[in-house]
Amino acid sequence: MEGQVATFLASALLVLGLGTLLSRRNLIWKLLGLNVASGGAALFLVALGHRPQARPPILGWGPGPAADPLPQALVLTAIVIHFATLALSLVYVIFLTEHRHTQDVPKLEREEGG
Amino acid sequence: MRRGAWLATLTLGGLIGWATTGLFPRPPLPPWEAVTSQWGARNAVAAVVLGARLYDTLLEVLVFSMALVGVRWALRPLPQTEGRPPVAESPLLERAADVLLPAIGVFGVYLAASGHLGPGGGFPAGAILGSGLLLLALARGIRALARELPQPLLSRLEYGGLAALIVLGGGSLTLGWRGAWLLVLANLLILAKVSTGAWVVLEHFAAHRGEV
Amino acid sequence: MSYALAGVMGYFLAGAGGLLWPRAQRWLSALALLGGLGALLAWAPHFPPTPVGGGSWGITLAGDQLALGFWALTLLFHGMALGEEWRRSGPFLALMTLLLGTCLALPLSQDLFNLFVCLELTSLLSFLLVGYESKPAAIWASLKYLILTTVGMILYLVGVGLVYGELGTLSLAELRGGTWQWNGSLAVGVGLLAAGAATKGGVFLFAFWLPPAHGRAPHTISALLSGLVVKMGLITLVRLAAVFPLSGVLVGLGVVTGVGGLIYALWERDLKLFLAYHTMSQLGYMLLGFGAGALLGGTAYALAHGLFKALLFVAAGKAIAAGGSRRIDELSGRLSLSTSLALGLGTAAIVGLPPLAGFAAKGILGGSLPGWGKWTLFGLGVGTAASFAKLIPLLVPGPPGRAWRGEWPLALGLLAAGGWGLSHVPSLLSPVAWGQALGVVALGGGFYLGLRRFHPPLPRWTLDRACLAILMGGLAISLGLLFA
Amino acid sequence: MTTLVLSLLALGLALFALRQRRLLWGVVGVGAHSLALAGVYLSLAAPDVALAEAAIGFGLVTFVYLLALRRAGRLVVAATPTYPLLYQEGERVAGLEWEILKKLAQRLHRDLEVLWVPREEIPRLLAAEEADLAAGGFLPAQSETLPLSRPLVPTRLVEVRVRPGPLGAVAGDRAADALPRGGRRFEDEEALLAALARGGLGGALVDLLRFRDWHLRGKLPEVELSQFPEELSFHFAVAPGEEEAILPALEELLDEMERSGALEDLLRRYLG
Repeated sequence: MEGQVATFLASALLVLGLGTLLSRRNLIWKLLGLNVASGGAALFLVALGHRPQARPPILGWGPGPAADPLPQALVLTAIVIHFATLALSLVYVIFLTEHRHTQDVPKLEREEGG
Repeated sequence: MRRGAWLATLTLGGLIGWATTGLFPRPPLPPWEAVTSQWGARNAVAAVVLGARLYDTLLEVLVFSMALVGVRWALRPLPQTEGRPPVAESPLLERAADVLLPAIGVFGVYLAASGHLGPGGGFPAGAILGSGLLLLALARGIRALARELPQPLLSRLEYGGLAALIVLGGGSLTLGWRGAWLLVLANLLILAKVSTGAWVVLEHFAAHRGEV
Repeated sequence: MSYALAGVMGYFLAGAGGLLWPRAQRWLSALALLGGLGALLAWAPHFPPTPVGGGSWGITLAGDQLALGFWALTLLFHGMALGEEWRRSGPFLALMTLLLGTCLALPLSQDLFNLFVCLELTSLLSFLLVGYESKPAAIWASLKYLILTTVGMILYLVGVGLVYGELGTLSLAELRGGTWQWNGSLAVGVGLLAAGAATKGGVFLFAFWLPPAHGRAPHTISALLSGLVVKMGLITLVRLAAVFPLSGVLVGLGVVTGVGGLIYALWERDLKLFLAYHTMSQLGYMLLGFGAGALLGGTAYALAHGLFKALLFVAAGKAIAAGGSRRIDELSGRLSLSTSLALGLGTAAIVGLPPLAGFAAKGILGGSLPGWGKWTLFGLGVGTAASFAKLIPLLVPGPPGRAWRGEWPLALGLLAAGGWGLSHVPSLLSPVAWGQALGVVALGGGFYLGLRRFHPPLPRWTLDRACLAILMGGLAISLGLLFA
Repeated sequence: MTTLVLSLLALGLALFALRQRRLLWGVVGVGAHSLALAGVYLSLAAPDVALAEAAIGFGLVTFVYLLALRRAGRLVVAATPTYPLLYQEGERVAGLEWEILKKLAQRLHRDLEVLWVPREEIPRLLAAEEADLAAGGFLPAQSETLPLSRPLVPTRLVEVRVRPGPLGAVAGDRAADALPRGGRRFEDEEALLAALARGGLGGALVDLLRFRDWHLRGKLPEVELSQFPEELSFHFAVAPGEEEAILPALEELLDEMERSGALEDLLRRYLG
C-alpha cells in the first residue's frame, strides 16, 4: 500500500517537474523542474523496493521482512549523479548570465542559434 | 505548445502510473542476510554500494569529480565578488564556529566509518562535513579562510582519494577483495573526496555568488 | 576479462593522475594508451572472454565482438587525439583520457544500471569538453546537451525501475539466458529505457542537442563525440535489443534518423553543423543494421563511420581555422593541400567510394539486410552523396599550411579497415559492386544540381521542442511496444 | 499512513514551489520539498537514502541554488518623463511608477534601465522587444495590441481654454484621439506649450495629470477648465514577448502592494 502510494507520488513529481521544465522560460526554473523530476525518478525506484511493513535492510534491526537494498543503493548513486549534473548546469547558467545578461531561453536561442 | 507539453507529460505520467499497478503486490525478497555478512557488512545497502557494486560507485565518484572540475574550470574566467560576506560577521558566530567545527568533523568521520554497520556512508557524511564546514567558514569570512587553506593539499586529498578508490575498485572487481576493511576504507576515501569536493563547489559558488 | 578491466582502470588512473599532476597528463595519457593496447592484445585472443561479476547484486561485465570493435576504435581515436592535442593546456587531456576510458568501459557492461552510470559519465565529460573553451555559444550548446540528456536519463532511470520491479534483476546477461514473461509494465519500462538510450545515442527526434554540441565543440572533441561517444547510446540500444523485442523500434528509428538527419544536412551551410547533422543521418544506417539483426554489419558501419567522420571533423576544424569562416561557400580556395586531402578522403569514404572503409562497411551492411533494407540504404546513399557534393569546391587546395598530425592514424585506419573488409567479403571485389557505388555517387551529384536552388523552411529545434520530442518519442515507443 | 501524509506534503510543497513567481521562493520551496521527500524515504524503510537526500538533495542542492541566484539581464523601461509618475531629478530617476518598477526588477532578478523616448515611439519599441515595459503615464488608447497591467492611477481628459481658437493635443496621447474637428496634433508637449504661448492655439486637450504638471511648473496662465466625463487611467504596458514573464509578476506585486497599503501610501505621497 505504501509502495503504491509512493509510486503514484513519483509519477506526479515526474509530471510536475517535466511540465515545469517545458513550460517555464527561465533557465533556473527549468533546472528546478528537472530537480523535482529526478527526485520523482529516485522515489520511484525506492518505492518499488518497499515491501508491506518492511524494516530497513540492516542486520539486527528488528524482525520482519526487509526492504530491497538494491534499489536503495541505486538511488544513492543516482542522487549524487543528479547533484553533479545540477552543479555543472548551474555553473553554466552563471556563465551565460554574466556573458549574455539573460536567463531567458528563447532569447538565448535567438542569440546563439539552434 | 504549453498545453501540449502538459498533456504529453500527463500522459507519460499516467502511463508510468498505470505500469506500476501491475507490479503490486511485490514478490518476496530473495534472501539477503548471508550476502550482506559475506561482504563484511551489517547494512545491506552499504554491502551493495561499496561491495557488490563498487564499480558503479567508482564511476559515480568520477562523475562527481568531473562536475567539480567543471565548476572550477567554467567559473575560472569570471570575475569574483569581493566584499561583504553573505553571513554577517559577529563575535558570537565566530565562537560558535570554534565550538562546532570539531563536532561536525567528528560527526562526519563517524557517519562515514560506521556506514557499513548502519545508515550513513561516505557520501552524505562528506556532504554534511563539506557544507557544515563551509557554513561555519562563512562566519569567519570565506575568502580569508580559502587563502589560508593550502590548495595543493586539497587537490591531493581529492584526486589522491579518487586514485586510491580506483585501485580499490579494480582490486575488488578483478582480484575478489572483500571484507569489512574494504568497506570502511572505501567509505573514508569517499568521505575525503566528497567533503573536499563539496567544500570546493560551495567555495567557488560563494566566490562568484549572486544576490543572496 | 580481468585484462580488459585492468585496461579500463589504467585509463581512469591516468585521468585522475593527470588531474593531480597536470604537467604529467600527456605522458600519463600516452601510458594509458599503451596499457589499453596491451589489454586489448591480451584479451582479444581468448575470445569470447569469461564474464566477471554478477551473482547477487553484482555487475556482469562481458566482452563480445561489439566491445572488441569499439576497443580498437577507441584506441585509434586516442592516438588521433593525442596527436592533435598534445600541447593543449589545462585539464583537457586528463578529461579526454577519462572520456576514452569510459568508452572502453561501456561496451563491456551487461548491467542496466551500470550502463546508466557509464552513460552519465560520458555525458558529463562531454559537457565539460564541449564547453571547454568557455565561449558562450559552446556553453549554451553544452547546457542544452546537459538538460536534454538529463531528461533522457530520468526516463531511463524510471525504465530501470520498471524492469527491475518486474524481473528482479538488472543483469542483461541473466535475462538473456532466463525465462520470463513479456507484459504491459515491462513494455512501458523497456520503451522508457529505449527512449533514454536514444536520447544519448543521437537518434532523430530524441537528440536535437547533437547538432549544436557537435558543431560548437573544439574540433578534436567534435571528432570524438561524433565518431565514438554518441555511439555509446547506440550500444546501449543494441544491448537492450539483444534481450527485449526492440528490433521493430530500432528499424523505425533508423529510417527516421537516416532521412531526418539527411534532410537537415542537405541544406545546412555551416561546415561543422553540416557534419553534425550527417552524424545523425549515419546513425540511421547503424540502427537499421542493428534492428535487422545484422550485428556485424552495424558494428562494421559504426567503426567505419567513426573513422571517416573523425577525419572529416578534424579536417573541418583546420579548414575553419585556416579559412576564418564556418560557412562552406566562403571556405573555397582557402585550405591547405593537406586539409583538402583529408576532407577529400573523408568525403570519398562517407559516400562509399571503393576501396575505402565506407564502401566496405556499406557492402557488409547491405549484404546482411533484406530487400527493403537494401533500397533504404540505396536512397540514403544517394542523399549522402547529394549533400556532400557541396564540399567539392573545398577540395581545390589554396595556400600551404600545417602538415598532418591527428589525421594520419584515421586515414591509415580507413585504408586498413577498407582493405580488411574487402579481403573478407569477396563479393565486394567485383566490378559490379564498384560500378554500383560509383552510380550512387553520380546519382547523388545529379540530385545536388537539381536541389541546389531549393530551400525548404525546416523547423528549428528549440530546447522546449526538443524536450517535448523526447517525451513524445518515449511515449510513442512505450505505446508501440505495449500494443505490438 | 505516515507515507501517505508525507507524500501529500511532498507533493504539495513541490506544487507550491513550482507555481511561485519569485525564484527565491521556488528554490526554498524545492528545498522544503526535498526534506519532505527524505521523510517519505524514511517511511519507506530507506534510512540511507533519506540521509543522502537530506544531506545532498536538501543541503547541498539548496545551497548551490541560493548561491547561483543572480540578476539575470536587464529590465528595460521605455518611458516619457511625466511628473510625478516617472521623471528625472538631475542624474536620478524618481516617481511613483519608479518605486513600483524597482520592486518589480528585484522580484524578477533583473537590473532596471530606463530609455527616455517620445510617447509615440513606445509601442514600436515594445513590439521590437527593444524595451520590456512601457511606463511614464501610459494610457491604454496609445495602443490596442499591447498587454496592459491593471489601472494604476485614475485620470481624466480636461480641456484647457486660454482663448477662442483650435484645440491642440500631444500626438500619441489618448487626448489626440479625442480631439474635436479642426484640432492640431503636436509632436511633443514642449511644441504644444510653445504654440499656446505664441497665441496660435486656443487651448489644449490633455489628461489631468499632465495638466497638473504644467500647472505646477508654471507653464500656464490663467485658464478656463472643462472636464470630460470619460474615466481614464494610467497603466504599465508590457512587450508582447515578455507578457508571460513580466505581467503575472507585476500583477502579483500590485496585488501585494494594494493589500499591504503600500500602493495607497505611494499615491498619497506623490499625488497628494
